Amino acid sequence: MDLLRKACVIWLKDLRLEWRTLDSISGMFFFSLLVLVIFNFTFDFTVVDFKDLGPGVLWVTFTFAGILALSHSFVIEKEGDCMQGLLLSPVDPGAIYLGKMLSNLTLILGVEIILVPLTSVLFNYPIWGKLPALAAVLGVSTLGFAGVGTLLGAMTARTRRGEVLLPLLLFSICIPIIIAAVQTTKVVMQGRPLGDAREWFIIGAAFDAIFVTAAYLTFEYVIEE
Amino acid sequence: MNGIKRALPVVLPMILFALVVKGLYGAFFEAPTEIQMGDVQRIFYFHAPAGIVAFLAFGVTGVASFLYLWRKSLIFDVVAYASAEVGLIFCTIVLVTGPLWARPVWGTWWTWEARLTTTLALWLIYASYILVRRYTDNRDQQARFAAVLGIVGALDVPIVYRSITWWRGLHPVVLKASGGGGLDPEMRSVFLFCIIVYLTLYACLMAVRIPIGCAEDEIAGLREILARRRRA
Amino acid sequence: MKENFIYLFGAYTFIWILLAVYLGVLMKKQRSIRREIDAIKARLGETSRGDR
Amino acid sequence: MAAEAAIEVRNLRRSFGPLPAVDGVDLVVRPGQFITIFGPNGAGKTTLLRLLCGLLKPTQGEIRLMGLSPLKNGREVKRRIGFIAHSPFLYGGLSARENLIFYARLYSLPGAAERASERLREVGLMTRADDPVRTFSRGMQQRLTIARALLHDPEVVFLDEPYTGLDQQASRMLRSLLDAIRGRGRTVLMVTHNLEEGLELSSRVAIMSRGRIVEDRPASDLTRVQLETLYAAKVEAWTS
Repeated sequence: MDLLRKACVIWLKDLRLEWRTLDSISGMFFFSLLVLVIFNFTFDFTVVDFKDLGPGVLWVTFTFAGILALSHSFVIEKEGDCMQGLLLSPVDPGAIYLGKMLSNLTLILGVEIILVPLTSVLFNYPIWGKLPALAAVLGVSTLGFAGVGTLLGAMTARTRRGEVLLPLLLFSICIPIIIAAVQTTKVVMQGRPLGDAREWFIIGAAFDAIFVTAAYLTFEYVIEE
Repeated sequence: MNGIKRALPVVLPMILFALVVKGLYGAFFEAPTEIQMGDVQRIFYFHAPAGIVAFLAFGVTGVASFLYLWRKSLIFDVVAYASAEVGLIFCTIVLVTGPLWARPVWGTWWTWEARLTTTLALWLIYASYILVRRYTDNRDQQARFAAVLGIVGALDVPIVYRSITWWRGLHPVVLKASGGGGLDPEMRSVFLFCIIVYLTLYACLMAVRIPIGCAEDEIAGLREILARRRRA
Repeated sequence: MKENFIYLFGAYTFIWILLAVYLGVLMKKQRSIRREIDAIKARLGETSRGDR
Repeated sequence: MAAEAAIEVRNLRRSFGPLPAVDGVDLVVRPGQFITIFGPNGAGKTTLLRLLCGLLKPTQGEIRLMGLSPLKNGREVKRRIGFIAHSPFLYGGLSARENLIFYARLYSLPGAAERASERLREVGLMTRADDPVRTFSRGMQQRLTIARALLHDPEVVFLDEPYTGLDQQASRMLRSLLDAIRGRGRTVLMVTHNLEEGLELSSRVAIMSRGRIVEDRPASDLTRVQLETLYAAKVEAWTS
């Protein structure tokens, strides 16, 4: 499929650009680390068990770090008007969306992969046994978040005060996926079998399917002149 | 057609006024007093219908946004904007009367129960919808962005409602005048009547708000022509 | 039971105040726009393209 | 194919709100011609250019590039047009070679690496091929922009104010590159304020004002002075 190949070209370009400067990943990492440290001060984990508060801590950190990736993803296109370059090349807007969405997804997942073991160390909560289940949860939730986020990132990159509008829009629209993410993470962290969170997986998967498709179809109207 | 157009601005408010009075009368006198909560439960009649009509208003925004992207004529954009704004007003009604009702009955101002929380979530979505409109300068771009948000928002409503309902458990048991589950028949008829009242109110507000949207576009055009005339 | 009436009364007055304020804002905006349209049209000297 | 007009425009209109940016343009450009459109700011030159390459949708009128419509068969048209603007469409973080390889892949051209090096050699950037574009001077960026625009051997090349921000040396380099393009028989449509450069390069000259083409002449008819007086007259007509 030519569309997927073009999407991968854009995806690899973003990763190479990121690899060259690492400015997005480093920013996200230090920001997340800071948030984790602050959480450490705000909650007394000797009294409260991390198993209950863990999901909240993780997902607040991931979503705010995700915002950094999503807004930066379209700043690099604005320098040198590169978005116009993409629009002038024989590429469907959908392919541009998929390419950018995959690169955002990769960045956010990358930070999550670094953050989860670090959280387990900082809050001395053993997580090694639960990694595969957690990976599934992270995958489904981050896909929905990055899917909608890429569309909104592209939109707010072209409005005034985009840095305020992006989080406002993204968190309002992503309430279902955030609830589903926290609930599934809680089930995983409490060691209960994944089956308990079946309904939340359904919501997460439904959110992903609906919004990645909707974003794919409406992306052209967001980047059009 | 012209006769109706001239009569409308007089007749519609009168109909609305009559409906509102009938609705208020129903809520305060016709409906029996709820056994557990007493008279304060009567807030329900003008609280819950606002939520329903708000959902409907956001649905209209979603449809109008889709039509704008398909047909590209600004009238759909004006309708989408008007419906989102009126929907937001109804959401505000729900979000203020809800706590006013919860306080005497459950002792707390805010309860994270499903319908109220969903309304809050929608309020956030459509408040940011209006902010995006205000922060985009180019009119075509504003219309396109708003249309995309209108569709995404409308798609989000059912999922938000489903996820919050599962997260929080169902709406509290609200009305039991004379035993038995569900709505007391007398209360039900007043409740349905109040929905009609709010629907008429929605129609009136839209009938006022849409021409303003059109006028704003017209004036923007005239200002540009004037500026160009002065620059030349 | 009496003090509950404050909440009931408060809820209803809030609804109508909010609607009245909203309607008032709309009416005021409508008038000011209408006035400005006519002013600009007069200045442009063109006959208005048929009243909407 | 060659008999067909490279660019054919019938009664093209595009307005932003009530204001017509392009107000009824008719234009036919034969393959191999180099036409330059002059005009004051706000005359609609850039809007016309954006309409031709499919970035903007017209409110009315017909566009045919090599017999194809940019709206209906957009991808096919974009494969055969090049666009050089004053913004480079290049990623500062990537090196010159990586930028060209990225675009070559986007246009799904065979042998991306060889093609990129070949283009870099043409514009004389081989020595800086692997340095990030951020470190390039404005002149070097413009040369790389031309390399990018010609990567896929477009049949029609659009230029939007390519001379802005270029010093003497860079302008001369740009002129020689544009000469090379003309030499290869490509069709070129340039939009600029720079009367001198425009006249020298083009085989045909047009003046646009208030969204319409008010003058369209072969360049050989005009000397530099005549063009200036004609331009002043046409622009004056607009401002009085």
